[in-house]
Amino acid sequence: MGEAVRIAIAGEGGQGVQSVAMILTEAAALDGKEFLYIPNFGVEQRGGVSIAFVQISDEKIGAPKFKTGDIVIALSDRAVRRMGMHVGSETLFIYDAGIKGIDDDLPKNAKKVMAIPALEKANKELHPRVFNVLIMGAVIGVTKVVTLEKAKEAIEKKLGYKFEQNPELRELNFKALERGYQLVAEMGVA
Amino acid sequence: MNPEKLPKRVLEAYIGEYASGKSENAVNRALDLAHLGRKVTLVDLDLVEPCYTLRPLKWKLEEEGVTVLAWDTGELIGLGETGNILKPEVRFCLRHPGDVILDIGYGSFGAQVLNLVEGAEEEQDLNVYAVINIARPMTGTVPDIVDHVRSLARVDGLINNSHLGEDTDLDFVKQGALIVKEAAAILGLPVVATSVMEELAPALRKTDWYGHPVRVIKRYLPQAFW
Amino acid sequence: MGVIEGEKKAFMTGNEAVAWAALAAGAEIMYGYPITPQNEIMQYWTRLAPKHERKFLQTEDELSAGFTTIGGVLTGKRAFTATAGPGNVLMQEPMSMAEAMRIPTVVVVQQRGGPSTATVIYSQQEVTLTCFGGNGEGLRVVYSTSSHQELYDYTIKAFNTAWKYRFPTFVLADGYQAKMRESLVLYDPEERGIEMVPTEAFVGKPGMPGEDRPPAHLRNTYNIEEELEEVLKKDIQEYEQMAPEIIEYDEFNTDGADILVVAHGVVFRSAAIAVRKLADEGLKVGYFRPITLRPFPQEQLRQAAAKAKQLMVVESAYGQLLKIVKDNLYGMDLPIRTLLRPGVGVTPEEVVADLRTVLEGRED
Amino acid sequence: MDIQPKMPKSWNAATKPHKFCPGCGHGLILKALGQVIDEMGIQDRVVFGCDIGCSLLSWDFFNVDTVQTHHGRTTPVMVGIKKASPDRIVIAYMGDGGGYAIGSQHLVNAATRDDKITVILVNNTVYAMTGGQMAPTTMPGQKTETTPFGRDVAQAGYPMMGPEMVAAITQEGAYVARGSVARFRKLKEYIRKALENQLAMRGFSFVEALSTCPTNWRTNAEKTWEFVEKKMTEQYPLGELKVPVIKEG
Repeated sequence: MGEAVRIAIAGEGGQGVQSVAMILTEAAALDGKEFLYIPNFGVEQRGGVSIAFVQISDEKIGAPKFKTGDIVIALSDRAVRRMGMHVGSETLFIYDAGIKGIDDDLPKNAKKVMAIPALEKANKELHPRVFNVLIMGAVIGVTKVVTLEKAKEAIEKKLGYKFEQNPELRELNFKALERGYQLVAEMGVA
Repeated sequence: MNPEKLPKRVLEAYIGEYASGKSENAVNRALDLAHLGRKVTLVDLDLVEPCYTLRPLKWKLEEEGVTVLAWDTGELIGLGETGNILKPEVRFCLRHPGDVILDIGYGSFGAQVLNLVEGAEEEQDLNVYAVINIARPMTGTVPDIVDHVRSLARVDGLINNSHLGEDTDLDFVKQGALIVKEAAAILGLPVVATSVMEELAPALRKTDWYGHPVRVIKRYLPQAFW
Repeated sequence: MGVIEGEKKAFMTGNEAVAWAALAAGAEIMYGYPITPQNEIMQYWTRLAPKHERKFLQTEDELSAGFTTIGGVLTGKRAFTATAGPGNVLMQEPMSMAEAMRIPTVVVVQQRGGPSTATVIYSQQEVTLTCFGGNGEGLRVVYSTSSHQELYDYTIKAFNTAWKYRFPTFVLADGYQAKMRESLVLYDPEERGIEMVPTEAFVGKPGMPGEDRPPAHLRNTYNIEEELEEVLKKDIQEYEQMAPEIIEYDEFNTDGADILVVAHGVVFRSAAIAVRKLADEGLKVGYFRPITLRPFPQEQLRQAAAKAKQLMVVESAYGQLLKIVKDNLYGMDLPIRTLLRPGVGVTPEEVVADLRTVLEGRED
Repeated sequence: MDIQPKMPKSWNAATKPHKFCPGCGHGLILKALGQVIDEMGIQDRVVFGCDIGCSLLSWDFFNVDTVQTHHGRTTPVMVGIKKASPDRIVIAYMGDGGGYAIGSQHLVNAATRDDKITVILVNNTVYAMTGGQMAPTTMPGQKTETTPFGRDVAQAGYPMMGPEMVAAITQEGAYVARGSVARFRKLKEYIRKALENQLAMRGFSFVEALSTCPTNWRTNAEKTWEFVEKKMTEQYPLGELKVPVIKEG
């Protein structure tokens, strides 16, 4: 069992955290890779922080749960506080720059902590609904676990039925993916 | 024990609350009568706790010449657990020749259970005896005994069976005899007997301190383990 | 059958894998009641079943799910149900009847946190319940799976074990396995040479009962102790006879291990990664994994344990596997270390860290 | 001349005489059922399920395939059989405790789902085999071992009106009736209609049979009949509560 890239993405219900994980793992599958994805689901009622634990590797993956991720992404204030426990010395911790009042809650032990203006870019340049795809672009930019081409194929596979009715959505999603990818490159992380 | 003056047919039903000793008294009565060479039928009409009493003793009693009307556990599916099915021949038990001793148990309906026995209502010689142990919480005092006996629908006499198991001494039996005597007076009923375990019997005569006949009880029921 | 043609690599959730496996095994009907985290088994089954002329009944509770499954099996159908947590508690009543009457039911259990409603997420706290639930002797078969491939393989196998030996059979997985997605290969068992054990009706056989054949009079109540004893003696004897034929386990590096790690289910994956990592470093560690928790691979564990200096039991429960292990090692003088995390997942890092404290003498 | 009472063909002669108490209504209900099975010629298609309690004693009563289940669980076992093999004619036979207390959720849901099964429920107002405790059907004021001063509705609630409830929650293809062992021919007619309803796959069918329990009522023959004829039918009116709407063509 080879070393897997371990990714944890956390946010509020409705931020599309689990769909990012689904598309990302779909892309990994299209790329011929192994993956293991486990959603952290709350009790039947809604309202908890939604977390997606994803591992991608060239080989079969071992245990489903990991303690600390290679990359941990938090998309809300609650998510920032919740994900501290999954941060270790090897972790790149990414959070949205728009989250307020969390300065004291940011992890101290991470390899690197960085804020990306994902929500702002999505709102201003694209559309709020593709915020999560922009995040996915950033994850791919940082980890290179899949290629952008496979990611687009996966988006097509998962959301193609929507694009048929509204072809503009396809462009919007692809742009968001690329924008996220660029964003981390511009920040020198990739 | 001297032979008491017995009627042509002894027809007796023993009733009492849980663990009063009614079954023990009924079994001993049946065996005593059988040992006198009489023809005796012992009937299990305890419909609340039936299988815990007579069924396991059935073969032993029959060896001693007593006819037992009770189910064999093996005859009925489900009766290891429960078992409150009236054996058809029990309904006609009073038609058996000779003496008939009925263990009629306890329960909300008291002696009304005799409604299930053909001819019980018309039978003049049938006596229902309430077995009283003052060590039982519901029959510890004179007023409690009076209430209890009145709730049983029909009683023709009381038996003092006061005991504390292995710890019984004569003082306790005497105390029971007094309380039962007083209750009987209020109820207008005779005290038919004071029952004592065989270990205590040598210290007593034919009658107890108040003139009630003494019956000696051998314990059979510890063997009754469904 | 032809549900699956050829070998198909797929990425899916464990619940989906169970539904496909049941379909491939020729299961004819599922009965079920919703409880997280097994719901998607029913959801996938109800989408797949009509295409393959299979049936489904959603019942009013798990008692009913279990008893209707018994009804389905009595007519000679491969029938199954799935449950978890408090639902598994209710499921024990019908499975106790299946045990008593040797009815080959199949139940998939996706363990969630306990006691009570606890979490919908994950645990290994239904080991005792699944192995020994009901008012009986635990005469059932329990397979503990650790991956989607195993969920698929052992769900198919469960039908065959149940119908061959006529003991209720459980596939014991957990919320992680239920909900996570990973790869597996789907296949048609017949194409792999796995012959499905034929089923047989308990009621409704051809002919006029009482004339052409005796009527089926099936019961679970007995009159007397000895009658029950006779039935149980026979069942226990057949169970013990079956045990060596169906026992499954996995072991690694057991020769002269300083520590032998014992784990089952999804925790075994973490244990295996940890052990192999430390073994690669030259440390003397091995593992033993029971796949059948009932019957338990007793002899095999004793042989492995006899070669080890110390055991370490790792589980997401507070000593349920541990109890079984101790019971099976009775009389052996061997220290047992534990890593018990009731209702919580165990990562390879945690197992590594714990093993290091012992192996490198860093214990406090 | 030796006159033997005629036994239904579907009865299992080897287990007769049966084990029910003298004066018990079970024998009559099972006789009605046996005659109906004979007349309809369905002996080889019937699966009979019996509950725990006195109904348990019917486990080897018939020469039909029989499953003795757990207390209250006869309905789901029969539902499971019917669902998997709809050509079976399934009869769930139970007492009032099994159907209205511990197994009530199964009765309610099978009725609501319109499962094509027949439930015959024996109402004798007590838990008989366990020694005469209060049942869901014990009538107000009625004395039992757990209501020694009579059922006090303020404390112990009211009796369950089963057929009325089932009639209210079933579809128009359902058949619901309450008969009595004191009206044997009517009872038999109801059982027959219930089974015909299942055969036609019209809907759920349910017959409650008022029955006698002299053993636990502590009644002689006369009082037993008075109890079932007068007291019980006052509380539990007899008749058909729902007759299926038979669609044309």
